Amino acid sequence: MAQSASEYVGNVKDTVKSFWHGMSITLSYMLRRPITVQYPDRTDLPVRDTLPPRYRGFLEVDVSICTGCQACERACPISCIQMELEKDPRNPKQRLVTQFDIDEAKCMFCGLCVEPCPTGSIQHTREFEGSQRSIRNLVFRWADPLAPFPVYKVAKDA
Amino acid sequence: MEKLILRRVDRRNEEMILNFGPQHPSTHGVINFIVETDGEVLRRAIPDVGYLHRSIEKIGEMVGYPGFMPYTDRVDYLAAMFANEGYAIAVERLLKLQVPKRAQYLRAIACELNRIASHLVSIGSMAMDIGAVTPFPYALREREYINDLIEALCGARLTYNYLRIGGVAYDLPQGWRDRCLTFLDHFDSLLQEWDRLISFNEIYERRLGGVAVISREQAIDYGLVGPNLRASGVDWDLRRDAPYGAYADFKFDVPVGKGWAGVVGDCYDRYYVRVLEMFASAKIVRQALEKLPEGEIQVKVPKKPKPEAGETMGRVESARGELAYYVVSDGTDRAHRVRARTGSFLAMGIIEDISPGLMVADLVALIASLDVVAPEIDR
Amino acid sequence: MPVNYAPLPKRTPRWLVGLTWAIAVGLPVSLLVVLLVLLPITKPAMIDGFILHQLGHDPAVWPWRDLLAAAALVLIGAVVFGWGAVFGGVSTWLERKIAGRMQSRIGPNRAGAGGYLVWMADALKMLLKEDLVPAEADDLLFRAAPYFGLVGFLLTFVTLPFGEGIIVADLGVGAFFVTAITALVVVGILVAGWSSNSKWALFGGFRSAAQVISYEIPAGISLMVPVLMAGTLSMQGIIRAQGGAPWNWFVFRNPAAFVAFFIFFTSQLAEANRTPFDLPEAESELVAGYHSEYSGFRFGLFFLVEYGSLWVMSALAITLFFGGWQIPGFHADQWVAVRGTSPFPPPAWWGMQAASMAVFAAKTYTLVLVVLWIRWTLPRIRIDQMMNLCWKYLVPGAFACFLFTLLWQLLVSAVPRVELASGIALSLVALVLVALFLKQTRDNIYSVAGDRIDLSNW
Amino acid sequence: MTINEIHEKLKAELGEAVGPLSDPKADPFCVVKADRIVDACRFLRATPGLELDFCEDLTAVDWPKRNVIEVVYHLYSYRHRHGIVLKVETDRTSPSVPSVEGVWKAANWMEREVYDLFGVAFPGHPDLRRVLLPDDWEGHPLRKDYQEGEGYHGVPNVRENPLVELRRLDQIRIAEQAKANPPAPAPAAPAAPAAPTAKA
Repeated sequence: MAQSASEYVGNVKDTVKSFWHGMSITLSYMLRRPITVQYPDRTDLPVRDTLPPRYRGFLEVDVSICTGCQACERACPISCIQMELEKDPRNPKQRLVTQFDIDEAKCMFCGLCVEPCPTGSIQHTREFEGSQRSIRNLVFRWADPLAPFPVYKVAKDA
Repeated sequence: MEKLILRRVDRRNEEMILNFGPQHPSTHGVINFIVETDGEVLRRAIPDVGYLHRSIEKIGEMVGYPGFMPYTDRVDYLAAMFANEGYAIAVERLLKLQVPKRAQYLRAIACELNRIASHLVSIGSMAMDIGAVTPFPYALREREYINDLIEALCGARLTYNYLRIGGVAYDLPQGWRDRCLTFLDHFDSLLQEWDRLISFNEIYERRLGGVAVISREQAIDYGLVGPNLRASGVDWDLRRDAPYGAYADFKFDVPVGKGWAGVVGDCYDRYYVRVLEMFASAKIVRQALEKLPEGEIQVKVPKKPKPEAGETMGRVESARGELAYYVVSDGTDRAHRVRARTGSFLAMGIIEDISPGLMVADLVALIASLDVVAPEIDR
Repeated sequence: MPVNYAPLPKRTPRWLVGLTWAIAVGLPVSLLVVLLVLLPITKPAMIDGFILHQLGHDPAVWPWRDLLAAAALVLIGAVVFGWGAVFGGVSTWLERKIAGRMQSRIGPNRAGAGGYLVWMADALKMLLKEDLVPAEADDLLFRAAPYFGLVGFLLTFVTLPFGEGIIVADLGVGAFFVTAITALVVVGILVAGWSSNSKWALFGGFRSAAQVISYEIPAGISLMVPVLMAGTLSMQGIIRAQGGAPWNWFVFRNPAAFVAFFIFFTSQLAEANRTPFDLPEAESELVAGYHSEYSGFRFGLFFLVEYGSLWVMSALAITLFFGGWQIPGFHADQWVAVRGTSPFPPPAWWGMQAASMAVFAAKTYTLVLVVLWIRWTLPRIRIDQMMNLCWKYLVPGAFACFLFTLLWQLLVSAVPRVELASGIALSLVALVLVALFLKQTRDNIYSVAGDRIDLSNW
Repeated sequence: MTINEIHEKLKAELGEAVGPLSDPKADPFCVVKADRIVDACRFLRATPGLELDFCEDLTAVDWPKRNVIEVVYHLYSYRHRHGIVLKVETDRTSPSVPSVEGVWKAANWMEREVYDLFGVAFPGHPDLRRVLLPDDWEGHPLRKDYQEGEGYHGVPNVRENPLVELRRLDQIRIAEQAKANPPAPAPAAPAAPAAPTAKA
């Protein structure tokens, strides 16, 4: 396509001007401190501590205040929480939780199980490093089937 | 089993049939193009999608209304907040809920920050596809600041699950407002640097100017939405023309394609509309932070909401255009049908018809300029 | 499951810093010193003198004379190959470090202090990796392709000077020889592209063929401008025609040469497949272009040719336009004086040779840094724009410079002082441009709140 | 122009082929006969006062109880800022709706998706192929009565659920412990914290 002389020279001028600015910006960044941090071992403090409090990492259950209401089990869309409750053979009024497993490999950390918990026993920690030898190790077991923990009863006036 | 797609490719003459994908550095996710090339010039590029199909719409019918919210994040993980809001608006209209003012403002703030982050990834990866590798880390550096802000707000960097039916999950944490304002001050000085670095670069303008032009009628006819539509000259923005949530209270300008580097509706317009849109969103966040009203952030909603039978469509102006959630309820606690109509799906439809005559390098530029994201196409 | 956080290594251990510095300075300098010592001695005249005096035979008659000369040349070839490989390796590390800093990230810093030993690790990895041959690839051509490129790259060192007397063979047609030999590299790329039986590689091969062949023309013509000004094709001759001070360099002595340098530099970028002309191995389009099927040592050879040609390209440009090894303030007659007449050159001469090598290496290295810097700033050009740029901008520009130089030489022969005037004027213009550029860069840094020049953590 | 006026105009044009506007439970819609849908769409797009040039969404809803698959059209006009929702009902056994690809090019891919996930044939569609699923996939997933096969080309899509597995192992260990010391089991020791179990 025929280009007029001014257009020809204009192209050359634009090219030079735009290269000039582009090069000066990249050079200016070379003289500045990089912002990347070298995870995992050369960070000034462990990354886990730099995360904000609301970070949704692995789940953690405080078994002493778990009322065994299975609200979290119902709220989880992928059903990766599994609980098993039984009557305590010694005193029938007390219920025992024999199985409380959370399959963290399937969990998508959406936080829907934390909200309905009446006593807030299930919470997100700021732990996220989940590499394991086998995927079965990612199933966290919060109740020992041989020594089930008693269900917490909220005091009436509390 | 001979693929049906190859039926459309006439193999009489000696053109080369190329598999451009599904694993290819510049297809922005798992998308495959059967490309019929004559030397460098394409005869036709036929998109072959579906590699990332998880049938989220079928899951929507099995999981209850609140349970589906985390799945909406995974439809378009680069702009998850909009998917949340689209679904939330649809279900709230079914349940006839009135979302409190403060919750609507918080939604607007989170969405606009998310739009900036999504556009940053889009223009950064577009510059990298054209060959300039350096702008990509700069874009991601700014996105890191936004990710940290949103992580402090709702706990996740990509799949937020921040919105709930009837409002928002958390309120602004301590000191978040000032952190956000300092980020916005830093961010505003970035436009002139970004322009000088890449937008006005002569090679960049030459590579994108006048390439794969989509005319105004073609854009509407093929159902393009969002920045792709505005770049072709159609002045339509859902936030301003059919305001939902708190957008009626904000004043912002909507950039429309003006043929900055050649023709209206070419790849450069689609790119530069996104750059300007980012800085318009920054203004919206600033206005929203100043006029943030007091009040509670979520309406009381039963654990298993049962909306009465009916259907509705929640429309939201996402980073990739108008995202619409069509929810049909039949009175039970599970949706009868959840349909997510996304902008990228239709953008794929137009590629086959405007790709003849492009070069291989232009096909890369076209895919990058349409800003398609594979999970949003396949859902 | 938390990762145990070893305490942050405050500073890399002393011995590692020492080792890295030893290798970083030692290796290249030792190779250059070997070249410095070896090249003058292995001149045919010196060999005959050596046979006559030390061995007491008559060189013309002695049967082993040619064998000795050949052995010397093989030794030089090995040393030069070593220098090309070491330079190629070091520039891979430098490019990754510069790319990192320009993209505000750290870049390699694990192997050795500042990550310097990463290129040795890469070389070792390339040796250990399996260099597989694709199933339907054309075996013979597939295996032979890297060696075409390697030969093309190494032969250019024959006429590339290193110092005043340090040159393998000062051919009378030096510049012409280099242009001819670099064409071999494109044969290697084409053969690699075709023989790896992959459509992407084929794409890369054809693109490279189109690019390198069409950019040899502007390179050849703009190369003629310094040849016209120097009146000789031999590399040393061109350098001797230029003086040490900047206003004596060809690039400033003739305004057309100033333009010719940029044309020459652009077309050399295209011939070495460097951004913005890296179409043959465009990552975002052709995955890896012509060497996408290569792995292991064969890929290493391609990598060596790509980074080694950085040196060749810059050395050529420095020789032609920037006064090669000329030491400012040291005139030609002083070279003859310091050489003296004795068959074996005096130590002062060796000292001056080392100084000229240092000047040459410094100038070439700055130009290499500019080439690396361009790669991380500019986007890639499209193939039709590349051809358009070559035939519509560079070739006419080169012809214009060529004609202008003819007239300029007539003017200079009439009024000798105009050459000095143009030299001083243009070098001042260049100085002002550089100053403006640095000020602009400084403004970029301080325009962003809270940023300042900070070279820590290299 | 509100949706009722559009509906009136449409009814005036096509007469009995257009059903009544549904009471606005959430979004009103009107049902159109299958054979007249292309004319209705062409009318809605062409007439100057309507110009519904944006085919916002074209999808389907499966109603097994009414043995019907509804194909839903959401149409919108950028110039006049109004829109309407049309529905076409076809029976579930062999659903077929004439393709509106001629009216809006956007419908091309959406109809292919409905064909892919619901099995609704669209005669008149230039290139009716499955868009998301592989070409040799049997069945249409979004139908309510879709039975998921146990894999595709031998690739199973079921992973053994570690929770169920662990519960079975617990039963065995509890049984053993009960056998080992039948009298009252040892008092319940506090629960072991998140100790990854050694898989039996």
